[in-house]
Amino acid sequence: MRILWLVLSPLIALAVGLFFLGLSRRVMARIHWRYGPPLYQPLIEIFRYFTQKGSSHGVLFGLGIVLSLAGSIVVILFLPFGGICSMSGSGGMLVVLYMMLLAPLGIALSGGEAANPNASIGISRKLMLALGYELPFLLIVLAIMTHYDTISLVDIVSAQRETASAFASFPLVLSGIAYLLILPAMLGMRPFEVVHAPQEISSGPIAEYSGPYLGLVTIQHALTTFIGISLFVNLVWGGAGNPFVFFLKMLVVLAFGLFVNAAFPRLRVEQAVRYLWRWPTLIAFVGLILVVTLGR
Amino acid sequence: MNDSPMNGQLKKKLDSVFRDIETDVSDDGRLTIHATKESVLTVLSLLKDEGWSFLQLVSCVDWIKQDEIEIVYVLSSYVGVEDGPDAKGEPYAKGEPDAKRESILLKTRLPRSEPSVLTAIHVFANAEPYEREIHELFGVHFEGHPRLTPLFLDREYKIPPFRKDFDTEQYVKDVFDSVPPIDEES
Amino acid sequence: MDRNQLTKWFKAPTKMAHKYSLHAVYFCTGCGVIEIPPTITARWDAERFGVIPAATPRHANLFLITGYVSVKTLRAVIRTYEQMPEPKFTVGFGSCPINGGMYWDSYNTINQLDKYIPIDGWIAGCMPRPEAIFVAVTHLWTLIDKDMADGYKRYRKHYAQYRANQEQVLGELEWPPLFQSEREG
Amino acid sequence: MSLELLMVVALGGSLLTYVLGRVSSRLRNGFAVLVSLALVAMVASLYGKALHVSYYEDFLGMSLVLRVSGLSWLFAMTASTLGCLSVVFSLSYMKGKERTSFYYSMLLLVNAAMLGVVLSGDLLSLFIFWEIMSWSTFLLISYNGGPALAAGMKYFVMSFVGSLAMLAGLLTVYGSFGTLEFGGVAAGMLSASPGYILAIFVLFGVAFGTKNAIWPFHAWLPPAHSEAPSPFSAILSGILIKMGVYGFLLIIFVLVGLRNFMALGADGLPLHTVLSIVGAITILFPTFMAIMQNDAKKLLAWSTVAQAGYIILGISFGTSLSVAGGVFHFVNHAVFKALLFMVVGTVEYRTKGVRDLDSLGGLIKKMPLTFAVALIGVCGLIGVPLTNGFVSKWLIYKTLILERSPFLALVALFGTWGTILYSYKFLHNIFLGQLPEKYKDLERAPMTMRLPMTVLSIVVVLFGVLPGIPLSVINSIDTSFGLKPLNVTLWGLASDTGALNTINILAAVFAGLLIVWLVLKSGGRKVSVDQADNYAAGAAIPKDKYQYSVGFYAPLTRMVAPYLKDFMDSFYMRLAGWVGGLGSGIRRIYTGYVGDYAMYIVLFLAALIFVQLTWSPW
Repeated sequence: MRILWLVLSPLIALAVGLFFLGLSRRVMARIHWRYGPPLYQPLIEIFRYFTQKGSSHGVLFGLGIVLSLAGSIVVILFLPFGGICSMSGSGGMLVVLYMMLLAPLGIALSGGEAANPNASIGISRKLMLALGYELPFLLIVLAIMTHYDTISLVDIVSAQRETASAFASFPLVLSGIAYLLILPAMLGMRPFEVVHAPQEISSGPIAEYSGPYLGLVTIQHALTTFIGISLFVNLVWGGAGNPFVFFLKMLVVLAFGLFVNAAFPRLRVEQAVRYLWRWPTLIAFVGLILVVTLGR
Repeated sequence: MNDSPMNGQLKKKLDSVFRDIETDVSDDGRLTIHATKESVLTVLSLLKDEGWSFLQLVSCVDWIKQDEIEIVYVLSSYVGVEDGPDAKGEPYAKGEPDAKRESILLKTRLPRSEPSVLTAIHVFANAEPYEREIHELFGVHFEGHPRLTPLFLDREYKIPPFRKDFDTEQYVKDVFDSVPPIDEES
Repeated sequence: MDRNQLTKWFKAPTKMAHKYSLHAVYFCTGCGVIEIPPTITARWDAERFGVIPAATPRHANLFLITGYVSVKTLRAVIRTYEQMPEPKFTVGFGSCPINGGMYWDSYNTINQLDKYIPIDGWIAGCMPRPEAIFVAVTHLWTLIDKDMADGYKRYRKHYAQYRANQEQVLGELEWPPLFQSEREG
Repeated sequence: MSLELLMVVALGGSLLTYVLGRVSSRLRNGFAVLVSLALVAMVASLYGKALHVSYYEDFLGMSLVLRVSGLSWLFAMTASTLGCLSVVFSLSYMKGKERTSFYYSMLLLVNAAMLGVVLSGDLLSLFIFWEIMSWSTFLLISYNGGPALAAGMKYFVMSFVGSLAMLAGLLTVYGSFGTLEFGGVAAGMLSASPGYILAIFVLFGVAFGTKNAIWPFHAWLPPAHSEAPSPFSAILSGILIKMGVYGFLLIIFVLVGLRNFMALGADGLPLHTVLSIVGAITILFPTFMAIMQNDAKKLLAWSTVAQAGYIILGISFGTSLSVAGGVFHFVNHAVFKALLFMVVGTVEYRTKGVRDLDSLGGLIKKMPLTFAVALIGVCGLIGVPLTNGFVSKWLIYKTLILERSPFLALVALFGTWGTILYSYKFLHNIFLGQLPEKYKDLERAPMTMRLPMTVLSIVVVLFGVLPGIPLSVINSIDTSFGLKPLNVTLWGLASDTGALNTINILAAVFAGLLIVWLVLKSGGRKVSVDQADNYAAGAAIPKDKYQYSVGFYAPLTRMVAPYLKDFMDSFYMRLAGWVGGLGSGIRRIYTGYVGDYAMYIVLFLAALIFVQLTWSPW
């Protein structure tokens, strides 16, 4: 059974991720008073990318993308999806934290190899933004791990399902709020979209990707959205008994992200990092202090 | 011809100071000064002192029949230069910001064979790009101009393109129509 | 609009995929560019046909040349066209790329864009309206269906002539030829 | 295989290389490599043995002792292998430079001194080899002359203060216990009062802290590392810094013993928390400094200071998991930091001394293997899974979380993201981006440079995928310290509070790579494109002007730089200036006229008589 699930979970993640991309484009169109593309438009685009000729800038150009996508797939294996988690026993939350840095590192390496300043500027912005949201994110994750006194994600999810999700139990509600404030940054949504800004730096790190490479990048984008949302639901919203409820919770989180995405202009990197290091970090820091003092 | 005092006063002053210029006022009250090549800079600096401190643009006209090229300086002022009624008829004091400001034309004629004149950059620094453009498109040489390098055009033209004797249709035939269409059969 | 006919998807998936995800290069030449924003925003919404502006030519497969092409812009047009990945389609927008339009006798505007890069479709009119773009897109669909939108194949086949014409007008080009003539036939 | 023979070979080898250097450089190079290889073999053969031999009887009534234990074997092994690899590396790096025989003999002398420090059984021989090490390091740092002299002097003054502190500690120990052997001192320490132990700890702590460049004493490290020749800065940064770690481990576990070390310090603020806080500061502050640097070796130097913070953090917790993490991180850091310094050395060698991050770029096209090796080293530095850095950091993080100190865990984890930023800047500005015109015809790294780098990168991956090998050695060290051993499996750690299983991660990543690679292969045709065929909004690519690497993290620098004034360094500089002023003040006394000196004598005598008359103290 586990082997079946090992193969199935990346495919499910891809399907859900692509559905989310199609849905977000349609919702954004509706907000602009437009009809918007059909829900399966990302699928069409990926298929078109794979039929086009790809111009490659060297071995590392392809290797970087393959590395980042493999990193995302492995992270998905570690994430419980509604009660089912295939690789729960080999490292827990620390490995997830570390594997999540493989995806941006892979894209950074292949973007750098593309020898285009647009890509390099996009990558440096991506790494600075990541440094921005890592501080509050680590505070949140450490508060949750110290509160439940384990480093394995599956234990956290099961603990939260018995007692109450993070939003309910007192000290963790601050971490939940802080996580909500930094979620658009982790998903790369509009207020923090400066990394892939199509107008200023012609879509940043992926400026030089064409054909199959661009197809892989779209799949990577779908998987990262899936990972970001499912991590939120697992850590703070208590996961779910069966996959369907888990999917509904993810839809709610996506909706929140989309409405924030539609309402905000694009922040510069400095403003984004200054914001991330001010309010979310303060709330998460207070949350951690409470967890530590109450926990003693 | 509403001989508004502003133009009249200035006209008298200019006539008295300069010998070799004629000034006339067009029907809508705009003063036009025709100066010789030598005196054009002195007139410019005098007008600048008088308050016409904004050189709107420097233009050029190719009088091919009289075999002359005419450089036109269009001047205007930010503040009212003389006392007198403004557009709505109320009296305005000298120095009022929203006073009626006519622009003044200062024209000078150059021989068409090899037109050259002193640059106006020392009086109006913002004349530099206009003179550069005129040099490139009309072939007028401005002595003392820091950089008369090409501004728009990316290739050499035997006759400067804006001159009337530049036959554009012929040029298009030579350069663009001579390019063969792609024949698909080969 | 046969996007939801599954049989077509199985018969010719590549053509269908290209038909319903035409990403137009965000390249603005001449006066026609003012027609693009209303086309992609609420009033006409090109996204319902899958047409969205692409950030770089690398992401695109539709090149909309909107308006007159001056000699200097031709250099950028050729460069962008060559950077687009293969199956790519070009549409000349407005009368100026067709025959120079009102700039037919201008010393710095090229008359027939067709001599320098292959064009698959034309939209006549001195700045055609957004509906005309949709007509062009639908025509492009039929061309793709009939394999007649083969601009990029013609470019590859007669690259020597195209390159010669480009060099005749622009003089020496800073980038090497896209296809080595003896290798590509 | 006795220890004296090993020391004789080590010290004699270095002197002999200098002599052979006179004869012929090729002979000297061969001999240097031979000696270092022999040292590696001899140390390897010592595994598991607990020798204890005194090599000099009555030195001031004491016997100088050499001994080997689990801990000293690990340090000796790392030191000798790194020494051998850097000698091989400097074969071609030093070609064409003058005074090379002096350089080789000093290199081997440092190697020998480090072995001496590690194998010494009593404090006096430890101090002797410590001095030899400091001296030879000073000579090697200031090898290049010019700014290197200033860096060497700064290093020498600070390590001199450290040695004085160690000498003072040594004398007090000898005064109170009469012997300097570790066993005797440890026995004496049991009955000593906590205040006394604290004093001894502080004295030795200052000595080992300056060498280990912990936060307050780190000022000498960045200039020293960037000015030293690259092969030596690989040793300096990899292993020589870690002699301080060896010292700390020695005091905490062997001399003072874990229990009373934990009890040390005021009740409110135990010493080990102070040490861990210093470790945390040592992680955070240098990481942000490293992000700011645009000289490759300065960046790596600041990164060394930061990584030393991880080790101190690991040691200061004193549980078996944390010590294992700390010691394992020492081994890993020695491996990948030496690797990265060798990469910079290769780039420096090929581009005739250029190591400024703003003027390099695109070298991956010319030196693909150096890039691959640098990438592996950087992955180890960051701690990407399947590299050795990941396993040691995983151990440290697990202790930090399970010991319920999340704020230190926060600093450590945040430091990792800082590491990603500056190591990507290191990779991007040297290897990625547009290749400048002047490096168009750069050749690949020579064979003698590629060999050591490939060996080190294999070790980085090997320890990452099969951490069981080094962890079993470290387990034996844990038991020798009297800690509970970890149940180590070949590929990680089996424990109830969250196990680590690298083979699963490896299988998952490998499967992921395979699938994605197949999907990529199934796509459309791939055409390789030159760096000039790039998107620039239709314009042709300008030569040498289309690279973004100057001011790589400008927005972050603008935000963080005002808070990053290195006040410790400026404090030292002010102190030095003040001492200089005092010195020049005193110099005015020596006017050079004999009359003045005669006057001084008469005045002094008058003062003595006056004192005798008034208070008559005698």
